[in-house]
Amino acid sequence: MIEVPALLPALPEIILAIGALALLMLGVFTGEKSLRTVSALAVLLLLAAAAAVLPGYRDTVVTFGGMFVSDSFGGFCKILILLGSALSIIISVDYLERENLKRFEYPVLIVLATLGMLMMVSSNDLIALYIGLETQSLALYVMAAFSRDSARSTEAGLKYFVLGALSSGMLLYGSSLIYGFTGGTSFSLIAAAVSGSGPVPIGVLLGLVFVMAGLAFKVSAVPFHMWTPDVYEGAPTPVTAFFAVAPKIAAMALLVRTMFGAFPEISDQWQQILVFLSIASMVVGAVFAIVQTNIKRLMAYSSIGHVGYALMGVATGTPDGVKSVLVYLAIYLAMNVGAFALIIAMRRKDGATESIADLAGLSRTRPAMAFALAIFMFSLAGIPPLAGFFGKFYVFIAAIEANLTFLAVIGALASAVSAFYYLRIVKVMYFDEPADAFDVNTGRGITAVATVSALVTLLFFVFPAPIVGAAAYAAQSLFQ
Amino acid sequence: MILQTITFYLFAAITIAAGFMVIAARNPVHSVLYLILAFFTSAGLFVLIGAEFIAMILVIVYVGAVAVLFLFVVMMLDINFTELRQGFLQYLPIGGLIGLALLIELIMVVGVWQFGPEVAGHAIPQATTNGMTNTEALGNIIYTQYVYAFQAAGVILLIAMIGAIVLTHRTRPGVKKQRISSQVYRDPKTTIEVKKIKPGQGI
Amino acid sequence: MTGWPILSLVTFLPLIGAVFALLLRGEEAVVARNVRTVALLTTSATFLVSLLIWINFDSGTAAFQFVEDHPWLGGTIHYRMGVDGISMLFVILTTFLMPFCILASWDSIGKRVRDYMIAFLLLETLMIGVFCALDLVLFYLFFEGGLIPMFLIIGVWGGARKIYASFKFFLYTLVGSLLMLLAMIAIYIYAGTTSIPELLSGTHFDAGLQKWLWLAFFASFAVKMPMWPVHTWLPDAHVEAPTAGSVILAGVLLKMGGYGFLRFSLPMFPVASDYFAPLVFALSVIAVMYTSLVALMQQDMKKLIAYSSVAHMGFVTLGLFVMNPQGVEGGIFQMLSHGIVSGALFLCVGVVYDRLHTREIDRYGGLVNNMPRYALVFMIFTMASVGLPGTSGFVGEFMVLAGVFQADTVVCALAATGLVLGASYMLWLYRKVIFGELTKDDLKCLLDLSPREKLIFAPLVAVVFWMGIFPGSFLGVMHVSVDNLLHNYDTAIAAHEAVAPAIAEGAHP
Amino acid sequence: MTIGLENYLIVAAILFTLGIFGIFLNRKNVIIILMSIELMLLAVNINLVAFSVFLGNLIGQVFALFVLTVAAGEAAIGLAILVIYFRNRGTIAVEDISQMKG
Amino acid sequence: MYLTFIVFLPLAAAIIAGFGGRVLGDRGAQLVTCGAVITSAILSIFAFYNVALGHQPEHVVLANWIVSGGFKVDWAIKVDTLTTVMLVVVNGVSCLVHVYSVGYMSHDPHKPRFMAYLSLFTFAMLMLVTADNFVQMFFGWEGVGLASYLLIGFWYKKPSANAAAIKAFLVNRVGDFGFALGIFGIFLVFGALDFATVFAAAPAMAGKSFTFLDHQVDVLNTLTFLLFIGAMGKSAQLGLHTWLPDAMEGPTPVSALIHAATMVTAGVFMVARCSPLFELAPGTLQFVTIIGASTAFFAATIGLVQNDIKRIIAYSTCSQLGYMFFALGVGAYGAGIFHLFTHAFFKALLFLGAGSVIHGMSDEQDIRKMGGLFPYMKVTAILMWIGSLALAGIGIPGIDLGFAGFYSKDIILESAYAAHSSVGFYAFWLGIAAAFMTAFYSGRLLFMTFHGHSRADHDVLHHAHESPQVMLIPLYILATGAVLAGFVFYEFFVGHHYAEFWNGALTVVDENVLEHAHHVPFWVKLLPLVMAVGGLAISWSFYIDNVPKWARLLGLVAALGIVGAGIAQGDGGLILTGVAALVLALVFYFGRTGAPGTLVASNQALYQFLLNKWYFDELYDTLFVRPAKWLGFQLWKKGDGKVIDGYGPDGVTAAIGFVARRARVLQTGYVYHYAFAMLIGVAALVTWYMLHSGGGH
Repeated sequence: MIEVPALLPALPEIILAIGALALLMLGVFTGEKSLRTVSALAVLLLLAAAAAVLPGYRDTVVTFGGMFVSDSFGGFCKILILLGSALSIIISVDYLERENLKRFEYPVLIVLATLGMLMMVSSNDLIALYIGLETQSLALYVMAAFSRDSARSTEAGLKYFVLGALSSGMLLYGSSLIYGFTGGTSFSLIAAAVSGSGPVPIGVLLGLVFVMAGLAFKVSAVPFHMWTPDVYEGAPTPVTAFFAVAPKIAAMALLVRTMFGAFPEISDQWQQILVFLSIASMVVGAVFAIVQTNIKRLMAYSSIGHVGYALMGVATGTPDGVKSVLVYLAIYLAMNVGAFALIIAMRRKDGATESIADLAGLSRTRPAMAFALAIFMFSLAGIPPLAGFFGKFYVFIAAIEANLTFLAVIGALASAVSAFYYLRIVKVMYFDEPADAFDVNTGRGITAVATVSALVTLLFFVFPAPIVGAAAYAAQSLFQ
Repeated sequence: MILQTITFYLFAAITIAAGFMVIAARNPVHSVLYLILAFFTSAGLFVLIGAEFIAMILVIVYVGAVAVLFLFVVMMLDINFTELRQGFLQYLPIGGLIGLALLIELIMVVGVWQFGPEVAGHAIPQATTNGMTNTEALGNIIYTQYVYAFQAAGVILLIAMIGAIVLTHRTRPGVKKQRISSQVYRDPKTTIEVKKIKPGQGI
Repeated sequence: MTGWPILSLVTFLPLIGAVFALLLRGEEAVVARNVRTVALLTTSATFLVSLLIWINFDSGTAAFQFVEDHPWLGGTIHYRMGVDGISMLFVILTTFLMPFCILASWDSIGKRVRDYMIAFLLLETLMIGVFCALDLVLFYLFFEGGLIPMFLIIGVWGGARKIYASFKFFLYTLVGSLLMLLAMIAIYIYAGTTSIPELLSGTHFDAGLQKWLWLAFFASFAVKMPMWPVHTWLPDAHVEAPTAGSVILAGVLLKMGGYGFLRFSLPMFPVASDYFAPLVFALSVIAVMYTSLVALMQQDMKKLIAYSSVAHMGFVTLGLFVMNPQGVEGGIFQMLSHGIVSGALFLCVGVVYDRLHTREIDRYGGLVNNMPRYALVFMIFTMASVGLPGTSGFVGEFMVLAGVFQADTVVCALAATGLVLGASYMLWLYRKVIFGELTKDDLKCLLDLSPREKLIFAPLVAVVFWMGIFPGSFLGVMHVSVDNLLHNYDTAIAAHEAVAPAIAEGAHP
Repeated sequence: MTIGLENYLIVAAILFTLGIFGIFLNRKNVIIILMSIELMLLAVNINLVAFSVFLGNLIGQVFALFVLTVAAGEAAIGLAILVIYFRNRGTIAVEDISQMKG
Repeated sequence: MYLTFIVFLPLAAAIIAGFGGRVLGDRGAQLVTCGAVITSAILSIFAFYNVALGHQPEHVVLANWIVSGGFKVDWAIKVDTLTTVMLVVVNGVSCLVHVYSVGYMSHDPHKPRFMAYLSLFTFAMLMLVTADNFVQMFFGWEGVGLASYLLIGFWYKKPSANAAAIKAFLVNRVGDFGFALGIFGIFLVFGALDFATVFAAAPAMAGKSFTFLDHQVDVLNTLTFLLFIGAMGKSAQLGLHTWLPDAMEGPTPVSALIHAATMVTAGVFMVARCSPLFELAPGTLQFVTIIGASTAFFAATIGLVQNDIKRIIAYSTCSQLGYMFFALGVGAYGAGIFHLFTHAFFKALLFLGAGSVIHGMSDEQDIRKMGGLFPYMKVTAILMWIGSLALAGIGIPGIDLGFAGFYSKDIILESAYAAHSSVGFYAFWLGIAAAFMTAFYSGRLLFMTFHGHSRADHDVLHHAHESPQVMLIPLYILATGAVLAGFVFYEFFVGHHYAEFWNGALTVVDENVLEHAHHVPFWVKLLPLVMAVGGLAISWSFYIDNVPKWARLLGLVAALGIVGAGIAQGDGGLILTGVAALVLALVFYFGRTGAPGTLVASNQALYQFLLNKWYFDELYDTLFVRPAKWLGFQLWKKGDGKVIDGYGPDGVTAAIGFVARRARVLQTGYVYHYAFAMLIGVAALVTWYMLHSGGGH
């Protein structure tokens, strides 16, 4: 007698999986010219999946023998991830066509990676966690090396792969220890095992350390961050854009899920690690970025810094903390997608440029682009009233509420340091004498995405309640 | 019992030695071979504690496919071994120290293992039920309780496949290939031009 | 009171103008001309509307007026606006100065006029917002948001070292403000509300917590004021900023620090304010003497005035922290006066800078010969800055010192040396620039004030004298609010002092 | 003298450490790194299987099964990347993979 | 109502002339300002009749000025006897100077501005004297300072004039520093700032103490001391006097109006106005006396050797102000004001006369380049003689007939003598010495300017001329005052019914020094005259080579006569006077034109000391100006630049940048380093937990 598991909660994943196969077939049979079609369909597919998240948004359902959980926390993250992926595809297409990377596998890989991310977000078991993570990672390794004729891209892929595999190894080793010392891999079982009275087995702690090291690698928290700048720099720019948003959100969500799902009772233990990671990330992100000349590399360090802030929210171990992380991620998505859309648009006749110096005088040659990029930079720096400020604001609230004031102070100081390099970009665009103008033909996709995300970033403060409210609701679902 | 112990130590020793040689061997081909040896002996370890399905998979999948793939690539890449630098010992002291510390800590931890608590209410598949073989027991749950992971593993393999093709497959422009359909559809109107030549003028 | 949201209207009117300016299309020259007109009309209209606030203001109550309250960020964080006797005049000051800034930039800004005017209009919205906001978060939003346009104004339209100056300005203020943000969050968590009126009326913070919060707020406001030794951004920013930027910087932005002390530090953390008052006194006195001496040696007109601003702000902080009516009202009045006077002085510098493109004092001399009207105007503001009775500068300074004398005669005596030193450097400046023989050839062809410049200076001169001769019209509106502030402060201090010995006794039965 | 769980775990720990060593001490070529990763995964598998047997439940073995599957995919991708890297640079020496830094 | 007009007419005129100068033209501006001030002057005389002679003080509150808590200050006009005296002096001299300026400034291109400044000054001065509270007084106080600054620097092209203007303003500010502190103190102690309240409450405060600058000090002594510092600045008393001689850079009418007759006497006025406070502060009074007497002496010594015609008169002013102060110091407030009153006439006369000379000599001011001008400008010379005689205090004791200065200076010296205190005697003797020197330098000025050989350039002399009537008429009027003011007003100001005249405006205590002053020995009255005559005579013999023999003999005879009279009466004081007279007479007898040169040659050090004004400027330069500049420079470059920026923003930025550049090396790009970093991270975390949980399992 075999019970058929409830499939509806996994509807988005199923849509993506089947859709990916369909797209693959479509691509194979229409040949090389199919990039645009497949991309458009992939976007639709991702949006459809996002729509499919909504019906089960409010309920917490566990299915597939306890391996898969669908709740509003997951729903929130999934929508962010799907949006991020969809936007990444939109801003990629023109670039791929110009750079002679017209391969329909690109959107397919994004869809598959996204599938992995959704699985990560919904995982309720170490096995599901690992499988989801690898689904995502394998696709990402490939994407990093996607420009296979570029030495930099392949180097990025190789580095990412080697270090990613190492981190997977650590994660697995940790998982095995946790399994061994608790007797199961299901989060609920682990939670039950470590919740009893008496001290936590040291084996579980050791496993926790290894698991967190693996997850920290995925969110690129210091000291597991070192791949990030190299990969961001080397990978094709649209891939970097994708890396900077969707997987980061997914990995952060997975971290939250794991910590709160499997180890809620020993939050004081993992808090210590997260505080350390958070401080290190904020400081390193701020300091290292100062000396960068490549804007993608700079954005890499910027993302490391931002991870530090998000980790601060996780480290609180409170519903407010989770809420702040979710708000942070949503805002982070808007800012980074927009910023990368514009970085993708940085191109001259002789090809794409990535140097910050090439932005010189952009405010004269391309005022709108400069204005939008300035918005993103100020927002990333956390200057009110732009959206980025609210991200930090909620995180700081959560941190101070959880008596992590010193962490908030360090965060504030680091954010002042990091403002320096964001300002430097604004300075280059606004204060310096113009360099050669960029190509005017930006592409409608990029323009649209940049405009929308700029508006969201700029006007978030007018009507922030929906996102903040949804985040609060989503955070609550982890604490039932 | 003694035999079992002796076997364990033998296999364990070989596994570790082979593992060491994987990273220490000068010739990558040797490394691959040592890796295969390590897989074999660890399969033996698995058999020793009754996990024969995993042992079998290890040999079939790993040795049969993965390791051979490695071997294939190593040979294909045609690396000039003499050029490879030897910096192995340069970082050994500090790296070794940290690695060793980690190892000691790991051993200290696993040394204190005790049985995890049995938590009621959770369906934990038991290793042996009703005298089923290990393979059968696994087969019972892998398509039911773990169907989700099983399907997902399929996706992973698909991605691996797509990835490998995307990255390495290339259509070479210069290669001449037979195109049957165009041969079949060839007709005289398009391929033959009839020219009339006026007499006496020549071409 | 009026039923419509007048404060929001005043706050966001410039923003509407900015959007309108953004939408203008056409040739660059035409757009520039239209944008100037739009900006001038917008700022003037804002000023006129803001006068309605003053007219309808009820100076008989200490409560906030024209209050607006809408749910905003969820929880207790609301969109709250309102003014009382302390903040209302700052709103007027801001709206009053803005048209002059636009006028001052009329010809001198030739490049990227549209961006410039939009930045200024945006800045105006944010500045007014600071003085109207009645919610911590809203306040912070406006307070910090102002950095962006000002950063751009200095950086894009600034002088030679604009980048250094703009970065210094931005980062310096940012560091302070971030600490304040954390303190605000701590308040929110401790008190469960971000509503300023509620915090003012009902919340008593634990004395130990107060000290931390006070320090965090101090970090922000001291930089903004700026107080010694965190003042060094100001001379740089002033020197590099375009004229109108300097006017706003000196006229309004510096006042935010003082306003912050009045709105937060003093009423919310009275015990800490009392505890740290000696520190403030020390820093203020040092600021007065130190920066006055430094100002003596300046070669750059704007830098000199910038240093003088630091000294004048030293008087303000002194006045605010002595916590008696003369000190506080004098401090507020001094801020208003300094807003007008130093703004006007920067405009004066701008007049010659527009003509000769240098601010070096040695390059000038003898301007009175061909610019008598300019000399007169400059003289009036110089004297106002020196604190000559009859001008606005005197009233504030005198009241502050009178207030300080009651608290501490040594501090007062030391601060009063600023009277002498201030006169030294200002008169020296005036003499070097205006008096003397007109020998330099490039100065000989300078023209006296144009009609536009006269239009700028005439109202400023009038206000300087008005404030000096009839300060009552300004002091009158703040009496009740200041009394209320002082009353609450004294009550809190008394309560604390009553409790402290009790605890001490309890510890040793 | 019986063979307890800890014996297996110690073997796995040593293998795991060897794998890590192989990654950061190796200066020769990337393939060795890939093999080191395989060693780590092997160590994990030993852990999982040993735990599974000694705990008396099958989860560990199932887990090991998936690890094996994924490892195979991983190896494929890794080798593919390695191959294209070699095509671009003509080398797979670890010390040459440092075009991007700072 | 007319009181308001008195005060505000000059302001209106100043505004009209200042801003409407271009429309009105020179003539119009002159008419407006002169008309306004003359009207004010007439109204002032009217006020003098009403208020001083009619004993009807008036008090008009115009508006609230500053109200903050207990700090209440009004704009008001308070007119009592003291005020009316000042009104008469201020408006009287002012209107004459206005008229005079029409002529004097006839060649200046900025006439409207000049007239406007003069009127503005008049207004400020009127605000000062009509104040009913300290703050309004401070308003006027600073207002006259501003006008003084503007007028000294009127010829803005002259660097020396600009420097002098700034110096005047700044030195006054130093005084104001004290004045302001005094006002704050009064507010602190009395909780009010209007004269009526403060003076009424003053007796209650006598002898009480409060904390000032961390010391327990006597309330009233401290407050009055602080106020007096303000007076010292404004009235150029020793220590804060340095600006006054330099102020002569301004046009001469300005010197006459501001730096002789009115503004510099504001300090005297203020002390007199605050006499209810000062009277209760004996310590301060002693200080006032000492400072006044010292100034009188000190300024006179410098006056002896100056060569600039205006500077001589300026030092003389300084010296005379010293007289006024020690009169106040010994409690003879009426005498101080009386001298203020008479001094206004003859000093304005002297200045305007000097201006007339300068005007006639093509702006030459050095008396060494003059001489023998009498034939060219007879009227001026005579008027200057009258002024100088009044300054020297020539008159006949016994029948009390003399020039104005005779009355006022004598009553001061008598009061000082009559005070019977050590400071009183100090003041008395220094006053006597100063009287001699005053006469000497007055004589020196007259002789070197008008008599003897001419040392002027031929061209200059050729153009030398008498001034026009518009300049001379004011001189006539002043000369009349210089002759008659003392005689006419003596009874009112210091006579036996002065208490009735002052009507409470000045403090009158029971044991009044003025009462005693009328009953001093005769020699006390005679000695000043002897000194004055002697001084004049000696200067005559020093600077004019043909002094008739009979005059020299007459001096000896007169001196011997006094000695004789003293012996006859057995009056030691008189004998002493006679001996002094004899000494002077002998010097006179043997004095020859070469004598000054010989004296200078034999006392070079002393001469330089005096010529360089006791090196006060140099001293201040070394003590204050240069250290301030040095400090300013150091604080700027080292303090702001090196320390604050260096360790603050720039330092932090540099440090972070340094760390960043160093740290980026860590990001080597090598995979194995990255892996190693991860390993270290894991190892560190694991170790942390191993240690943290204490290996409890």
